[in-house]
Amino acid sequence: MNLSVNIAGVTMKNPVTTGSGTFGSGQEYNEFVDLSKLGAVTTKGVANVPWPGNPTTRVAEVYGGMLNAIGLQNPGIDVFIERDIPFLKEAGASIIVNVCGKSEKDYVEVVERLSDQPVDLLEINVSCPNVKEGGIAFGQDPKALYEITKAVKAKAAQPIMMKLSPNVTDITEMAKAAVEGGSDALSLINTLTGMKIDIEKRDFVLANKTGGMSGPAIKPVAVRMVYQAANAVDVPIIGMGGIATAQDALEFLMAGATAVSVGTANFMNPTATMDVIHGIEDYMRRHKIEDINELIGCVK
Amino acid sequence: MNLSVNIAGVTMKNPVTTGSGTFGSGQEYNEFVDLSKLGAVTTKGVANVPWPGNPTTRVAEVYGGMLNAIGLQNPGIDVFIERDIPFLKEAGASIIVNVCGKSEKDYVEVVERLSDQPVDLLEINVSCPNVKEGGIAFGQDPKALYEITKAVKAKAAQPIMMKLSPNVTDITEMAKAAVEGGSDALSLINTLTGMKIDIEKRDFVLANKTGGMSGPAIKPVAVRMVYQAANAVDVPIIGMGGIATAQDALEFLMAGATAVSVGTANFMNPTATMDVIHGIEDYMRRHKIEDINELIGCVK
Amino acid sequence: MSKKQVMAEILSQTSLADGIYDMTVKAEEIAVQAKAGQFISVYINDKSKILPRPISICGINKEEGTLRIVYRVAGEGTAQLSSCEAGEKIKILGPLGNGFTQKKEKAVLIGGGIGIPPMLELAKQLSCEKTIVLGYRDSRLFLKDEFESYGTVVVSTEDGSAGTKGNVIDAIKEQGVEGSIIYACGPTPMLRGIKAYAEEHEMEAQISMEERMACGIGACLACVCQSKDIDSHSHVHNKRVCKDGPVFDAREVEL
Amino acid sequence: MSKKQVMAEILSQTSLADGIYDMTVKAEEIAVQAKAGQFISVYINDKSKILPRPISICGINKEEGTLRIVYRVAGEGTAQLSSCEAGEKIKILGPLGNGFTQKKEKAVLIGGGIGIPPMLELAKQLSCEKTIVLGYRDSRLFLKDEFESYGTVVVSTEDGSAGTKGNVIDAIKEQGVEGSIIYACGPTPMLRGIKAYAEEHEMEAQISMEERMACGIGACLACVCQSKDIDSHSHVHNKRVCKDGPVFDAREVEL
Ligand SMILES: Cc1cc2nc3c(=O)[nH]c(=O)nc-3n(C[C@H](O)[C@H](O)[C@H](O)COP(=O)(O)OP(=O)(O)OC[C@H]3O[C@@H](n4cnc5c(N)ncnc54)[C@H](O)[C@@H]3O)c2cc1C
Ligand SMILES: Cc1cc2nc3c(=O)[nH]c(=O)nc-3n(C[C@H](O)[C@H](O)[C@H](O)COP(=O)(O)OP(=O)(O)OC[C@H]3O[C@@H](n4cnc5c(N)ncnc54)[C@H](O)[C@@H]3O)c2cc1C
Ligand SMILES: Cc1cc2nc3c(=O)[nH]c(=O)nc-3n(C[C@H](O)[C@H](O)[C@H](O)COP(=O)(O)O)c2cc1C
Ligand SMILES: Cc1cc2nc3c(=O)[nH]c(=O)nc-3n(C[C@H](O)[C@H](O)[C@H](O)COP(=O)(O)O)c2cc1C
Ligand code: FES
Ligand code: FES
Repeated sequence: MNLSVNIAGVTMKNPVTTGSGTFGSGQEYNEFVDLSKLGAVTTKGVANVPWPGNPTTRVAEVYGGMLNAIGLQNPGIDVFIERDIPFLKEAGASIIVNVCGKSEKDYVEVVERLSDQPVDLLEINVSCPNVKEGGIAFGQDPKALYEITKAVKAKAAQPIMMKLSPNVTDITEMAKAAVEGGSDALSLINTLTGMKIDIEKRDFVLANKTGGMSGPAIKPVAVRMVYQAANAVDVPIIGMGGIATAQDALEFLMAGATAVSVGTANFMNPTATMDVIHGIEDYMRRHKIEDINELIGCVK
Repeated sequence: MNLSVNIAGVTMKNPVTTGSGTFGSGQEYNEFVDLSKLGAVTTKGVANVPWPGNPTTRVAEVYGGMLNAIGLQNPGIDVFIERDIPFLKEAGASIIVNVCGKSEKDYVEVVERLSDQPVDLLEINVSCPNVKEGGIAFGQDPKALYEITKAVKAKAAQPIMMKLSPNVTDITEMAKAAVEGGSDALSLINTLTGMKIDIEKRDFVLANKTGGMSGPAIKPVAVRMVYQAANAVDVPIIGMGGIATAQDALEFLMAGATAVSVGTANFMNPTATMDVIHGIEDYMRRHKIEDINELIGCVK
Repeated sequence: MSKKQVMAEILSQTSLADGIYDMTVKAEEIAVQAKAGQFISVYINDKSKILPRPISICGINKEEGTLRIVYRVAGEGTAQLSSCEAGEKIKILGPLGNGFTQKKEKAVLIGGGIGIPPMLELAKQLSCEKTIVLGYRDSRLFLKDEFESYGTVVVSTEDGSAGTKGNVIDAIKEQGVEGSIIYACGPTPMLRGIKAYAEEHEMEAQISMEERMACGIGACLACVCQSKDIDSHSHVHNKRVCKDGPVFDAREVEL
Repeated sequence: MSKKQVMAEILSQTSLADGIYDMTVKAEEIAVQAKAGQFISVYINDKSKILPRPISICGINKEEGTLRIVYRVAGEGTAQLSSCEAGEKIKILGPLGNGFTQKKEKAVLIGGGIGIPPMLELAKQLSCEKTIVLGYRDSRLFLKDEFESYGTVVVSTEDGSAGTKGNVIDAIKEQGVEGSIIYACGPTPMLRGIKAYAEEHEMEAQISMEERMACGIGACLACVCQSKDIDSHSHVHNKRVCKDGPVFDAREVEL
């Protein structure tokens, strides 16, 4: 039975990675999951310098999901290279680094710093709704997305994968812009912008007012966008948004994703990633499917 | 205690109406709810001629919500005027008619037919994701939205309220376009486009492939958009999307909605509308709020 | 008459066969009004599942104020329902739909698979002469014994392990079943066969249909089937299974 | 040592006071590792609520493999938890966080409101001389009797119905409580007061903090508090309450 898939020349031993920002750099979940058994570990967004992130309250629970406005707190690329990459290598994990920035210069700086690192794939986060500058601005305008993609691609030693925002009118337009700019793969979706109000305090629950919605509740939107993007461009897609079970993951694969990320579900169940992998294996056994690639995009 | 609110000159005895398409023209829910006790009944979309809608399967359940692709089946404006308006008048309900069409001409024709009818408000649905032509096309492009609004407004005898799609990059841009075109009020959100795949059958669950997502799962996106729209334009807003309880409704009011619609929740509980009204009254009593208008937009 | 949403106490739940469950609930306000062929909407105690599951009424006890349903575990919702125990409460809405119109003519009652349960209450209520044709997959002949107290029972099984090997139409032909009106519930291919059979034999056939639902009461237009003529409610060729049905005259609908 | 997610059987649940519940669960793998001042993540059996509720460990019984938690109904999640009955199972993850670092010096244990429960296991384990200061809203002095078996108990109540009228600092001053190290848990304003008091009296103070959480294990960066110095993990002025805390040296954090 073959579970391995290929994302822009990078072989993943199975199609399951982690949602950036939900899994740190793997250290904390290492207690629950053998990181070398994952398709890859996708790390929390890292910038050129340390970012303090947003004030608290940073998370809120909503029906079937959650909002977050962490604001991309991260220790900066120096610490990341010194501490997190060696840890992940030691643990035997394939590595997808999520890169964030406020300007083109920031992104390029991080990408250049990573060029001699044992990193498999770069996921470029242009879709974080929780930081004022940069972030989502690049992710909501096809022209800006094209430009940043081109700039990053020019300097990247590893294949790049632009991470798309779902907060757009037409996801295919964004997917095309990223691919035209040179993105070797795409990942989607990042979070949907949402808001929660505490009616007793008559105030926003999040200090940032709005936050990014994730978890099971957003899955139908994510599956739709992955399907649309997969049918609009010819690069592999890592699909995500609400995946908590193997059934969820299979929906994304059938819609056209080559691999999937498990994000918020880790908070519901720290072994969610492994449970998804095992569930996919069970499905393949039950349906006598020899190669996972047979399922990718099989629903048209 | 005052529960009445004013939408573009129309007084609603309380801020609770029904989500178009979830309540028919009230006949079916009349068994559970005294229609005259609602702020208004918002009817299923009606076109100039009968529409057959989409093939089945038309609905699918998703985590915390549902997808629908009814495709705006409706008996046409003639039957509506003969049968549904008299019924609603007899029942003592205030009436908001949801209008749909495939072209500007269709919309205008329906609006003109309604001009001598005892209808309080016209809700113009330019955001249905389930019909090929018209529908959402008008609702995803500010220019097209402005034009259709202007055309409809020119012929409407009653105040008009454009119903906005959440499947857009920037809801404030759409809100502004509608208001510039002459919309006297706004309603939002319509459904988020989603997809569900049956992994056993390896096929779409809905005959239409995609459907509109509604129910509790979409509430955070809806509250966020209502907040953004309310802070971008100066017309009253009817907010909706996932409202099932008085707490939900109060979130929308505090975010800036002048009234709210209860849609999918009717399927979960046929007295949901009344339960929301009573819950709002309880909240006002508990917090010693004399006038519901004090709460509208109180969270900034 | 009016529909009610109630929290119904589960009085008993047993398994009739692999994956087939038999549940009785206390729901006086619904039971007193219920007719054979109607259904109820069953809500699942899982907040991720917001829509009710339509389940036909299999038995009505107006004195005790109870309803009986028999259902197959088809997915997660029915699986969760099957793990509920006596004493727990479930939210139900009913009675829904039109039910069978009971006539006096010699009747043929046909149930196929999980379409068998709703025929039981009809068999009990129909006082005329009747034959009951039950189509099963295999030898797990759930409810058959109970049907036998109400009329002659004829069986078909797909695997031939009991009665006629084949479907209900095969059984009718092989075992010479006769009558002037058919009442039937079962999967669409079976209903299609019955519609054709009834047309050929110029019989009336009342068939109970299935479709995905949301409201269950006729408001949302999710559950339509195609009607032969323009329907008086919809003004298009669509009838609502939940409200105009689930029982239709076979001549009225396209299958 | 490693964290475990287990389905824990509820052995008992009682109400200690209006809206305050006392629950004991069987969770051997967590109990054997647990320390005073740590917490567990409690998942609610309601699929609309996906995040766990952090609740401090109030009692650890390593022999029996049980954990005790005492919690206040603060919202829907804890309300649903309070309606669970013995025999039901709940999903929990733990033990989480660092717990108190137990020293030998004369100790002052301070608990305020729903910060009282975690001090109980500490009071039991700390063998040194100690005074226990408990701050309540009113005369419903939950857990006070139990604390009395471990040391001198001093009480403050907001409404003055028992002990010193006022807060825990008022009680400490009025009742002349002395010691060289403070262990405390309670609302932020109380912790702020204790931090100031400890600085003034040059005492060490270990304070247990609260913040909204998602992962509960240090991965998501939801639950940060501000640290005085640049934190060695985050490289900014943020520490994770769930992993670096919930217990901090008061000098390390900004309140
Ligand atoms: C009028 C009517 C009467 C019925 N009577 C019975 C009965 O007496 N006994 C019995 O076992 N089954 C009956 N069914 C079928 C039953 O409703 C489905 O098996 C059940 O809804 C499946 O729910 P699930 O959560 O287990 O499956 P899932 O597939 O997980 O359900 C997902 C969604 O699809 C809907 N759905 C799935 N299958 C069907 C179906 N066949 N028909 C309608 N909706 C479906 C569910 O209600 C739910 O909204 C009846 C259906 C209808 C329309
Ligand atoms: C380390 C730690 C230990 C705690 N120990 C206890 C204890 O021993 N006893 C006790 O009664 N309470 C304790 N709390 C507070 C407890 O976690 C909240 O009261 C509880 O989460 C409220 O959940 P709810 O569903 O009832 O409220 P809701 O307001 O409906 O919850 C909505 C969301 O907000 C979160 N939330 C709400 N209030 C708090 C809060 N004060 N702290 C953290 N998250 C919150 C919930 O976890 C949930 O994700 C502790 C909190 C922390 C951080
Ligand atoms: C707490 C949290 C932090 C996140 N941080 C990042 C991030 O740093 N970079 C990024 O690209 N996406 C980030 N995301 C988005 C996720 O990677 C993922 O795209 C999204 O949550 C949808 O997937 P899910 O529903 O499986 O969580 C974050 C999500 C959460 C919940
Ligand atoms: C079955 C169904 C049919 C709908 N039909 C219409 C319609 O005809 N016209 C319209 O403007 N919106 C229609 N909607 C959208 C709702 O009016 C509402 O905007 C949306 O469902 C979000 O609210 P809710 O989550 O409370 O349902 C429909 C929604 C559903 C679920
Ligand atoms: S289910 Fe709504 S009309 Fe039938
Ligand atoms: S809750 Fe995730 S880091 Fe603390």
